[in-house]
Formats: sequence, structure tokens, C-alpha cells
Amino acid sequence: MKVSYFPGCTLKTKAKELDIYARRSAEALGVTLEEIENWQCCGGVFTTSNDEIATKLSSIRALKAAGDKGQPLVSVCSACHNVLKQTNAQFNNDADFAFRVNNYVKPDEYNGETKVIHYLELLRDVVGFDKIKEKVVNPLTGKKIAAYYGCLLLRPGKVMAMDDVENPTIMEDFIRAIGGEPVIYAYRNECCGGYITMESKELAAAKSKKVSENAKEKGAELIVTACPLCKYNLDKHAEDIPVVYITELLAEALGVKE
Amino acid sequence: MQKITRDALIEKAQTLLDSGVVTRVLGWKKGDFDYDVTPALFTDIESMKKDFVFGDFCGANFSKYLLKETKKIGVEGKVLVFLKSCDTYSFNQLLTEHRFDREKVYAVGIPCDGMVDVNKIKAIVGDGIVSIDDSAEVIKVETLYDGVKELNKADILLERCANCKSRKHVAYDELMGEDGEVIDSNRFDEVEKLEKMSADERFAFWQNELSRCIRCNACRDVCPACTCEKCVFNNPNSGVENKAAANSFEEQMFHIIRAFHVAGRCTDCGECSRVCPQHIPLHLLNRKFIKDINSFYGDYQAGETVGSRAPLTNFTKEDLEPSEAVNREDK
Amino acid sequence: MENKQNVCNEIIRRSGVNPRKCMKCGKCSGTCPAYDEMEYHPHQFVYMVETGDIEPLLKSKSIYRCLSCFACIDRCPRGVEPAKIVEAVRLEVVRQQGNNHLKPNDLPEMLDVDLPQQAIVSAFRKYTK
Amino acid sequence: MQVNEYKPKIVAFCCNWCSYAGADLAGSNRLSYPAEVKVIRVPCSCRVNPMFILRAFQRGADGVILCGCHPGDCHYTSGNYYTRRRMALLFSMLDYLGIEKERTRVEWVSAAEGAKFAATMNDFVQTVTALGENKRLEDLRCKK
Amino acid sequence: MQRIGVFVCWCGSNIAGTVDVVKVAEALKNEPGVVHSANYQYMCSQAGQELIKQAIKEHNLTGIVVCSCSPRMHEQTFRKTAAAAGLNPYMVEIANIREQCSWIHKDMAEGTEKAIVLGRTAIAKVNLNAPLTPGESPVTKRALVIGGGIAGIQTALDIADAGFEVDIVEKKPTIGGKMAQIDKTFPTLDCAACILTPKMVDVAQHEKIKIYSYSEVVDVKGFVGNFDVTIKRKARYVKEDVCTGCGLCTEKCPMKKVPNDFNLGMDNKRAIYIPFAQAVPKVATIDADYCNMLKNGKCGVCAKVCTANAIDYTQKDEFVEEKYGAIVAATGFNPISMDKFDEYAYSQSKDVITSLEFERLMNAAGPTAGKLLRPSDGKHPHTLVFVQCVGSRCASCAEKGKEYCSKICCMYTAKHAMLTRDKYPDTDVYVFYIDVRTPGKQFDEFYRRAVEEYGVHYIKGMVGKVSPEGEKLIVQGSDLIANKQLKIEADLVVLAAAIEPDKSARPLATMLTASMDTNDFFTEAHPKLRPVESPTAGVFLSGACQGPKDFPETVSQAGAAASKVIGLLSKDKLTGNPCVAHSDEMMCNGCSSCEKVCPYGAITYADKEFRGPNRTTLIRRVAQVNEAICQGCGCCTVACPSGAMDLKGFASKQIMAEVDAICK
Repeated sequence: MKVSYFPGCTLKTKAKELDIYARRSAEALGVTLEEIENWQCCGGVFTTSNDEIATKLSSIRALKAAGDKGQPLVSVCSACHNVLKQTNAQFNNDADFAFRVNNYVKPDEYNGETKVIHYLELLRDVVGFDKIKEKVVNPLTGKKIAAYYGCLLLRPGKVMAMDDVENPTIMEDFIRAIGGEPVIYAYRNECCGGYITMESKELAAAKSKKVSENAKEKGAELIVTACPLCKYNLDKHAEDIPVVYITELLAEALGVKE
Repeated sequence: MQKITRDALIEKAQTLLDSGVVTRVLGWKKGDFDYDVTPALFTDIESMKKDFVFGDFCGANFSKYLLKETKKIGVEGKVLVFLKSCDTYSFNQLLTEHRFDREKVYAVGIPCDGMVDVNKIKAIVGDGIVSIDDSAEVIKVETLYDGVKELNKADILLERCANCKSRKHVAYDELMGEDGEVIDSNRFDEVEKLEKMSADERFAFWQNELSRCIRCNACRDVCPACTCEKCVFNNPNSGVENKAAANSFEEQMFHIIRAFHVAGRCTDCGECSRVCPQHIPLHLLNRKFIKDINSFYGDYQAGETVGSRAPLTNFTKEDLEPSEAVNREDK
Repeated sequence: MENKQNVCNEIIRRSGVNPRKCMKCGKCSGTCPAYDEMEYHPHQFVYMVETGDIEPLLKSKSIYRCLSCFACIDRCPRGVEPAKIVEAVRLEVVRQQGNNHLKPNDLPEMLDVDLPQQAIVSAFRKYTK
Repeated sequence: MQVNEYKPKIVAFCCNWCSYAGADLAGSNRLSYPAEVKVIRVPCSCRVNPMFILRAFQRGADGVILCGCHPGDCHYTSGNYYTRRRMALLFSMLDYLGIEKERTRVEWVSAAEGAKFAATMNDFVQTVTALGENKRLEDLRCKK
Repeated sequence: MQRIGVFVCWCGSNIAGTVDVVKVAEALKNEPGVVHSANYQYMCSQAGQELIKQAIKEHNLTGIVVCSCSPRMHEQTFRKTAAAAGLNPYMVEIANIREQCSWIHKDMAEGTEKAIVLGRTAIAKVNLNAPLTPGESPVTKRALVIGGGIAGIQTALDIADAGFEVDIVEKKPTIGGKMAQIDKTFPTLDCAACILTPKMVDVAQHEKIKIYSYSEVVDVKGFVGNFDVTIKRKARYVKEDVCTGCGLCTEKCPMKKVPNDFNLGMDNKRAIYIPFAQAVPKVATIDADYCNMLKNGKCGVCAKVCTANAIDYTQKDEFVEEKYGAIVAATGFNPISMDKFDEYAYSQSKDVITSLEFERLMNAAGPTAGKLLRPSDGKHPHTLVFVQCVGSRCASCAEKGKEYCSKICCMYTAKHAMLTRDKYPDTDVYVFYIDVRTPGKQFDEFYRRAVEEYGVHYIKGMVGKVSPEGEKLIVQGSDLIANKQLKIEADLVVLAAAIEPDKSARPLATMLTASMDTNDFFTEAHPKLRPVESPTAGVFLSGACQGPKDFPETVSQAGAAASKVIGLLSKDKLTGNPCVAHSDEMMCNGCSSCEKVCPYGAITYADKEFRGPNRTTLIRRVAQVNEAICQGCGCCTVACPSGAMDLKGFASKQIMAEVDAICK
């Protein structure tokens, strides 16, 4: 099958692994990621204020592009996914916002029908973890892996609706599917510090340190994430524990890494 | 299809009368004109041989007459009734509602390839019909002014026959000829056409149709589902009686109430439209209910089986909401 | 006084948050990962906007410390969504002429080779008009 | 003060056990809704004959709303399930005849839903006010 | 023509504040049939009722309309008033000009105008009223109590003591309910078992009480005074009347790893078990999910060791049908699931427990024999954090928590904190609270003692996150008074989980046709004046199934429910609701439409002879309504095509008259 794909700015530069392995793995699983044309940066964060229009138009255009093809819009970067999903939700729940947005994008009005799904949701709900399990050639047997959700993947829970906000299982199930052993730790859904790293290195360091310490303490040998910024913060400030992208791990398990 | 002749029916009646299976016969009798056939009760074979007719104008559904016939006390024996396939549905529906005594009826199913509509003939040949010969597929109409005209039966069928829903008999003691099949008809096409109109167009359509109503009650009187001991429109206590001249309530609401009263019980026999002197397409009201019932609650054909539970005396916990009923996309 | 109230009303409108829903349990502040960096804490943002005490918030550096992690939104038992209030207050400040918190000239010294673009665009979106 | 402002006539049938109690609760909580709404108490929504609804329109009502217990919560176990079918068919028929479908409504309001009752009535009155006077049911037969 | 009296009530300023009552009374005077119209401050008062009675006599009234509060409030009152003055009580109609008029409108002109229309509507109806006489039905003098917790026990004992037979249906193998799991009770710190178990014994020994343990109600038919109930007695694979409760089988059963639900899974039991030492009935039960004999026919140890031959592996579920006059729901409560609150790490750490689990930990008969030990490693905890309102007062998240206050948590948390400090003075105990709610006798004193004498640290604030780190639980929460975020290194965290009605209550309510609120608590017939009765006649409410309650409240409500049941069962006959369906035989088609929609089976058919035309006789099938069974919903009246079926008190003509009056 084919789905629309929104890679995002970082995946074209600093996080190429996240992008490349996402495509390869998807292909191996029978899904083609069709990069939408002329996508623009999502902006990195979603502005919650309801009078903020212009900064959300790039998301609307992406949603519209996928909608025109009748495909769901898939992204792998947690930040892009968060912005796209939240923008889509605001479009569908706030008629005033929808009206004003469509005034901007005329004559390419968006109808709100595109479904935004994260790469993990694609794996769980479209491909199915069972099928992935069958396709694994290099299982990560015995590898103790800590899933790091951070905040963008799950929150706000009502909008993202991907999993239980406080006790998610999607990444753990993913880890099991590729043969690894998930490590549950309390900080898996706490913030790494995010963009605050620009403003206060100390705060970001404190936050990400806490995450990796907690994961290590619970026995993890490896942390997986879907977010380039999370990876950066953890790599930069945290304990010496490797941090890798979900897609890289998946590609390795499927034997398509190289 | 094997054509059943008048003689075959008289012969059947004679056998049954002679053997004492039945004591009387519900049949069709010629009226003032060839096309003016009326129901009649025959108690002996002679009068039957004299007046009984059978042909393309015998649309009348006898089911309703059984109410009176089977309730007569002191009258012995069964009554013979000839039922076309559509009539058998009404027959079953009335049995479901305990409206007549099945033991007192001998039902003979007769095949039917459709009855003709005199109004359609009149529309073609004009007034002054002298005689009609319907013994063959091509119907010969003699008029005062134009002599004999030949008409194709298919062009002049009654609306209900043109859209016949079933040639299958669902009730009989005996069947003459071969039984037919339930037909996947186009009877809802016109309803759909109306549904696709805007509310304003629909309103204009119905205003035009219903404004012709003269409240003759023919539709009610002929309807096999309208068999109430006392009709609400005749009952001063019902609040909708048609005698109070103080307001025009029943004038406006008569057809809605009537259609609702038979909703889920109407077999779509089409008698109401056949008898309407003002040619109001009353079947479009009934068919709307039937169509809605089928789409809301699953296909249901009143009278298909005896004892079935009508949709309005039934429910499921997952039924659709009234708001959904009027806001569907697919309607 | 009236102006202060107008600002608060604008913040309430823009954020879509009804601060009266707050039952003062403090779970937002109990959950906030940036608490110690903030002079005013999430529950105070809600309360101060509700009561019209807006000026200290407009002047406070706290508005740049929120990580937008939305933990307070998901954990609030009353559905108050304090992070949206914080954001609305910040917008009130950065939308004023010349009030961008982050200036392009500041950038070079912040950058390192690994820093993802995502961090830069996010920070600009959060801290500037 | 507006003098000639159009005020619709609204008849609300409420079942005794849920919706009438819900209406009372709206009152107890001082939740206002327009005075145009007048409630008729019936034991169960299933007591409401389609004829009553037609009667109301014929006598000049501009909107008729029927409130009952939520499906599954009927005091008489199943009454509202029948109501739901009857009204689905009736409303669909009225729509088919070209009557504005917004003039009729069924709403399930429990005894605990005072706020829902008031909100429903506010919304219904607003909707019917926007439609204006009910003319079609009166005119359906008598072509002008 | 009726002679109607109209009485407009001021209800103090409740009505008179927004309705010009004088004008209303004046306007209604001119309505058809009205011969008298009056207004008064409080119509429901003694003086007001006297006024009505006098008017009835003086003006020879045949019907009255009271414009007042909701008929749900005072219809009965005014019917009695009318009856006292010799007027048939069903000649009374109420115009609801308070709840549905004065209280919702602010404008005097608007309120007055609407009140007049409502009055006119009631007058139009009463013009068509006919005197009604209620029918009578017998009363089965037995009661059914559903639920064998303290609420059910107390209700059953009180009813039985009054001399009526009572059956208790309990779904668990023993009665006792939640109270049997509790260690001590606030604010007296009595041992719960010491006050509960004697009552359980009383129940077992009472000659009027029968216990259906390990049983469920599966069907309820009938109506007040005459319920037919089907009870499923689940197979326990032990003959209840043979088992001596010696407990030998529960020691010999080789299946040792069965989670012990009585201790909330904190330890194990055997596949054959007696829940606790004081169980009533003290009879073993086999857990079919774990028993090897039942699963694959390999074992049979319990049968071998049973000297009484009580084991019966072939036992099947049995269905018993019983008749009752009254039913009491006492289905109780449960703590909500903590699945959706994992910010407190309940799923991540065994040392995060709920208060009910803590109760078992402190109980001498619990998994640790009453020693406070951490479930994870059996070590003695030094720092304990209690978190209140977990899932209570939670408005944002219907799928997560409950919007209401669970009422009992403040007090039991104070109790837990106090008991911990009392037994283990080496502990530090913190309680995070939003508000401390202690209305109740000796309650606040109790809570203050926990703080002042026992040194419990009460922190105004909420916990945002619990993180298991090493052996510790890092509790991150806010201290709103200090304006600080705290991080406490705790050994044990106790969550005061919100309580919710037992899941069995919803299907039961459907069977009983009793209404529930949005939280699945049973609703009362009146929240203030009839708090222990369901709106469904003959169904009563006892304990937490009606709303969160502590023990004293539960026991008092249980007694109140019992007294209502006793009042009902003391009657030899019940007068029914006269507003029942009635079929006009002359118009009936006998079509069975009414019969099909009647939820009570109140309609039967008979063949009757009627005079036909020309001196003939016709036999017709006609419907007949059993007035004792008919509950007066009126569904049949609409199903009837001919209009033969009508409802007394809510006749079609009456309703149409109301419609007309409103639309005038």
C-alpha cells in the first residue's frame, strides 16, 4: 500500500538515519512512503493559541496534499507528527479556525478528512506487530531496550490518542516484535528538555540526564526514540548509553540496514 | 405463464360448491361498463355463470371482504376466495392481526400477469369507451368516436402491476397454475426521486397532489389494512374525526395519519392508488414507510409470513435515532 | 485596572482555557519538569490570570521556561490546561514590537554541529513573534 | 424592548420519570430556557401518539420536541425504544412531505441532566425561531 | 361541565418573585369550567390545604388545578387534600409554575404569561378528567436483599427482626463485603471484624433469613408486592449443606498459586478455599479456573480428604425462582482501576498500592499478618506517602476518574496515617491533599489528632509523578503553601483511589427498571425526602450503591431501607396506580399490536359475543388489560390502530386538550 509521508526538516539533515531507515523498513513491510511534494517545515512546535493561524498553514497544506490522494499522512519525527495531528484536530474541532485557515489557502481548501498517523501507528495498526515479527531476520534477542516516548508522541493525550498517556505500550510492543526486551521506567514519558536546550543548557541537561539515568538504573542497554531533539539532548547531556532511532533498530531487525 | 380463463375459475368453483367444500364464492362481477368490475358474493353456480367475470380489470383485492364473511353467524361452510399473488400478502397480514377465521376460508391462488388501468386507457383513447375486449395480449378498445383501437397491455398496466413486487403466492389452500417468484422490482424508484428533491420541491409536489383530495374515503375503505372496527376518522372521541367542521385538521393530516396507521402493516397492494378518483399517488406515502423500514430496520414485507412482528411493534437496542433518520446521506 | 482585565480576558480567549475550572490542587505544579526554573508556577499562572494579576507574569522569565511538554494538560484532573495559559501569556509578550526573546544574532553561539534544525525552529516559534 | 419579535410556540412532551424530572432539575438549578417552551407531562415517551404531534402543528405550534429516558433506561423498560422507531418513521415522513425537519426533535434527557434539558431547549427554540412560523403543515392540503 | 377551582401558590417568593400570582389567578378565572380562583402564599401548608378543602365544599368543585411547584413534589399532597374534602384525588391537576416557570425566567411579564398558559393547560386537562379508583393487588410478604455487605446484612437483619422473611443474594462465596476486608474503622478505631462478624453470625442463625451465597439475580419480573425473581446459584462444587467448613481441603489442595482476591492478590490461596476464617456460610468453594480436577480431571485431592463427602465435581449452576414483595439493592462499591493513573507508577512498582490494599497490609489476618511490610521486598518502610483524590473530583477525564468526591478517603487516609505512626513511630508519613473534608461526628477532631498528636505531615498539594528509582519511590509533588516542588524519597506510596458502584449494579438496575445517574449510582425517588427508595415502586436502596458512604451512614441508610420495606410488607393489599390502560371493546380489532408492545404482559385476549346487524351475533377477539399488572406507560395506546386502547389519567383527549391549550 501507499501512504503520504511528511519527513520534516531535521530528517533531511541531522537525522537522515531516521528517514532512510523508515523508508527502507516500510518498503520491506510492503508500505511505500510517498513523500508529499513541496512540503514545508511544520514549525517544530504547535502553538496552542486559537488565534495563531499563519504558523499552521504549512501543516494544513501537507494535510491537504495527503487528503487529495486519499492517503493517511505518516510522519516519523515526533515533533512533526505532533504538530500535524494537533493542527488537524484544531481544524476539525474549531470551526472558526477552519474557516479562517481555508480563507488563507483558497482555492486549495482543506476538508479535514485526512488521518494523521505516526510511523509507530502505521506499524501497529496497518502493518501489525505480528507481521513484523514474522519478517524479522536479525532479532534483537535479549537486548534490553528502553523506549523513550518523551512528551510529543503522547501528549496531549486526547488529541494524539495513540496510546495511554501514562502507561503506553506501543513502543514496548514494537521492541518485543523485533525480539528485544522492553525496559519499563518512570521517565519514559517525561520531557528531555526539548528546545529549552537553546535557552538553558543546564535545564535540558538536568532533564535528559534524569531520563537516561532512570533507564540505565532499570537495566536498559539502549534507548530508542523517534525524535531527533530527544536524541540530541540525551546524547549530549546524558549518561553513556546509546540512543538510537526506532527506524534504525527496525531496519536492523528486518535486515535492510545495509 | 399459463393463462387462467373465466371458465376454469367457474369450473373450480362448481367443483368446490358441489362437493360442499365451500358454500359461497367471492368473485368479480361486471358493472355498468366492461372496465367497471366490482366484487360480488355468489351463492350458487347459476348466478356465477351469469355474472362472474375474470379479466384484466379484476384488480380488486378480496382479502378485506373475508372479515365480514367469516364473522357471519349462522352461515355454514367456507367461502371460496380467489387470490392473486399480491392479494395473498394482505390475506396473511389480516391473519397475523387475527382479523378473520382461516378455518372458514378456502383460498385458491390464481396466477396473474398484471391488471390494467382504465385511466391509462382513457388517457390514450379519450372518453366514450363502449367496450373493451381483453381476451388477448392486445387489448381492443371500442369508443363512440374513434371505433376500435388496439393497445399493448404492457403500456396500460396498473402502477402496482407495472412494479409488481411478487408473483409468488404466500398463502393458499390450492394453487391454480404455476407459482411465480418474488420480483426485484423498481417500486421505490419514484420514492427515491422525491427524496432527491429539495424540501421545497417535495412540499410543492405534495401540496399539488393532496390538494385534489375530496375526502371520499375510498382509499381507506378499500385498504385491506384499514379494517378497524371503528376508524379513528369516524370516531368523535379520537380528536381527528372528520365531522367537526370547526377546523380543517383532518383535511390536512388525513393522509399522513392514514399512512402512519398502516405503516409496517401495509403490504403495498396498491389498492389505495387504484381506487382514488382524483388519481393521487397515495402508494408513494406507503412506499416511503416501507422503504424507510427496510433501510432502518432491515427488509420487512408485511404479510410474507403469518405471525411476524411488525416493525413498529418491535425494536432493537441499536435502532437509529430519529435525528439520524432525517439526516441520512443515502436516503 | 481595566486594561489588566482586558489583557487577562484576551489571554483567556486566546488560550481557550477557563481558569475558573481550577480547583487549586496543584497537580500541574507537582508535575512540571521546569518548576524549579520558574519564578511563577503553572498553578500560579492559572490563578493570576483568573484574578487579573497579570503584570508580574508578563515581566517574568518564567514564560520562557515552560517546555511545552503538556504534562500539566494531561494530568490536570479538571481539564484546565495550564500550558495553554502559559503560552497565551508568552504570546502576549513576544507579539509586542521588539519583544522577541530570541534574536538571530544570538544564534551562532548557541549552535553546535549536532543541534537539530528542529530545536532552532521550535525555539524561534516559541520565543519570537 | 422589542415588541414584535417573533416568538415560536413550542410543545415539549416529557416523560414523567426522566425528562420531566430533568426539566425540574433545570428549574432547581435555575438554568433558564425560553418561555416559549411549554411542557406536557406524559408517563412515558411512548405515550406520545404521532397524532398529538400533528395536532400541535395543526393548532399552531412551530416546533414539537419529545423527550424521554435514554434508550436502555426507560422506567417501563422498553417504551422509548418504540418511541424511537415511531418518531424515526414519522419525522422521515414529514421530511418527505417537505416539512422542515428541524421542527421536530427527539432528545433523551435523564433525570440528572437538567443542564442538558436547558441546553436542548435553548438550542431547539433558536433553531425553530430561525425557521419562522410553521406554515407548511397548515398549507399542505389547502393550496393557496 | 366540571366545576373547577384554581389555586395559585406563591411559594413565598419562589413563584411570586417572577410570576404575578394575582394576575394569574384573575386570568384563569375566565377559563371554561372555572368557578373559583384563589391565590395563597403556601398552598402546600396546612392553611393552604385548608383553603382548598373549604373551596371544594363551598363551591361544590368537581375538579381542582393547583398552580404550584412540580407535580413530582406535591401532587400527592394535593390529591390527599382533595380526598379529605370528598373529591376524587384524580380530579386534581398541577400546573408546574415553579420549576418550569418562575425558576427559569427572570422577566415578570414573561413568567406571568407562561404561568397563565400552564394554568390554562391544566384546566383544559382537568375538564376531561374522570374520577379514578385504584385497583388492589396482594403483597408477597418476603423481601430480597441483593448484596451481602454491611448494608445488605443490616437491612436483612432489621427486616427479619420485624418478622418478615428475607433472602440475601451475595455473588461472592461469603457475605461480609468490603467491611470484612477493612482493618479498623474511623473515628473510633474499632476493629471492623469485631463489629461485623457477630452480625454475620446473626444473619446465619436468623430463622427468617436465607442466604444465597455465590449466587446472582438473573431475572426480575413483576411489580411492587409481586416480584418474580430468578436467582442463579453458581456451582461451587461443594455441597453447601454437607460441608462442615473444617478447612482440611483448603490445606491439602495442591494448587497453591491462586491469587487471593480477598487480599487483593497480594498473596495466594488454593484452588479450593474459604475466603476468610469467619466466612458465612463457612463452606469451601472451588475456583473452577484453577482446579485441575475440573480443568482436566486430574487430581481429586479435596474429595479424598473430605470426611464429610461434600465435594461434588459434577455440580452445575442452578436456577431458583422466588417470589418477593420488596427488593433492596445493596450492591456496594469498589475502588476504581488504577490502570489509567500510571503517573503514580501503580503498574510499575509493587510498592505503590491502593488504600484497600493498605487495609489488608495492616490487617492481622492479611498477607503480612498485620506487619507493615513492603510488598516488593518485605522490608519495613520508613517513609510513606499517601495521595488523596486519585481519580476523585476528576472532571476532565470521564474515562479515567470520577467527577464526584468519594467522601470516605479523607477519613480513612487520616486513619491509615495515624495507625502507621502509632504502630511504627520510626516512620515519616506524608499526606498530599487538595482539601481535607471531615464533616461528621468526631471526624475533624480525628484528623487533627493525626496531625497534632501523631505528627503526620499534611501537604496541601498534589503529586504529579511517582518514579521508582532504585529501591525508592521518588514522589514529586507540589507544596502549595510553601510554594515548592517536593521530591520525597518514599518507601511506600498509598493511593486513595476513587470509589465507584459495583459493576453488577448496572445490569441489575436494568432488570429492576430502576434508574441510575451518569455514574451508575442508583437514583433516589427524591434526593432529600425519599433517599432510600428507588423511583421504581418496591425497589429500595441500601448503602454505597446509592452514593459513597462510610459505615455509620451505610448502616443508618440500611436501617431506613429496612423500615421502608417493613412498611410495605406490613400491608395486606397495595393500592395500585389507577392510571392504567383501558380497552374499549367495541372498538378493539383484536389485532395483538398492544400485546406485542406491553412490557409487562398485562394484556390478554378473550373471544366475546357482540350484537351484529340484523339481530345476528358476532364473536370478536378483544383485548383485556390486567389492571394489577399494567404500570401505565401507555405504549399500547399508540400501537393500537383503532384507538380502542386509551390510558386513564393521560387519555388521548386530555393530552390533545393540553396541546390545544398550549397552542391557543
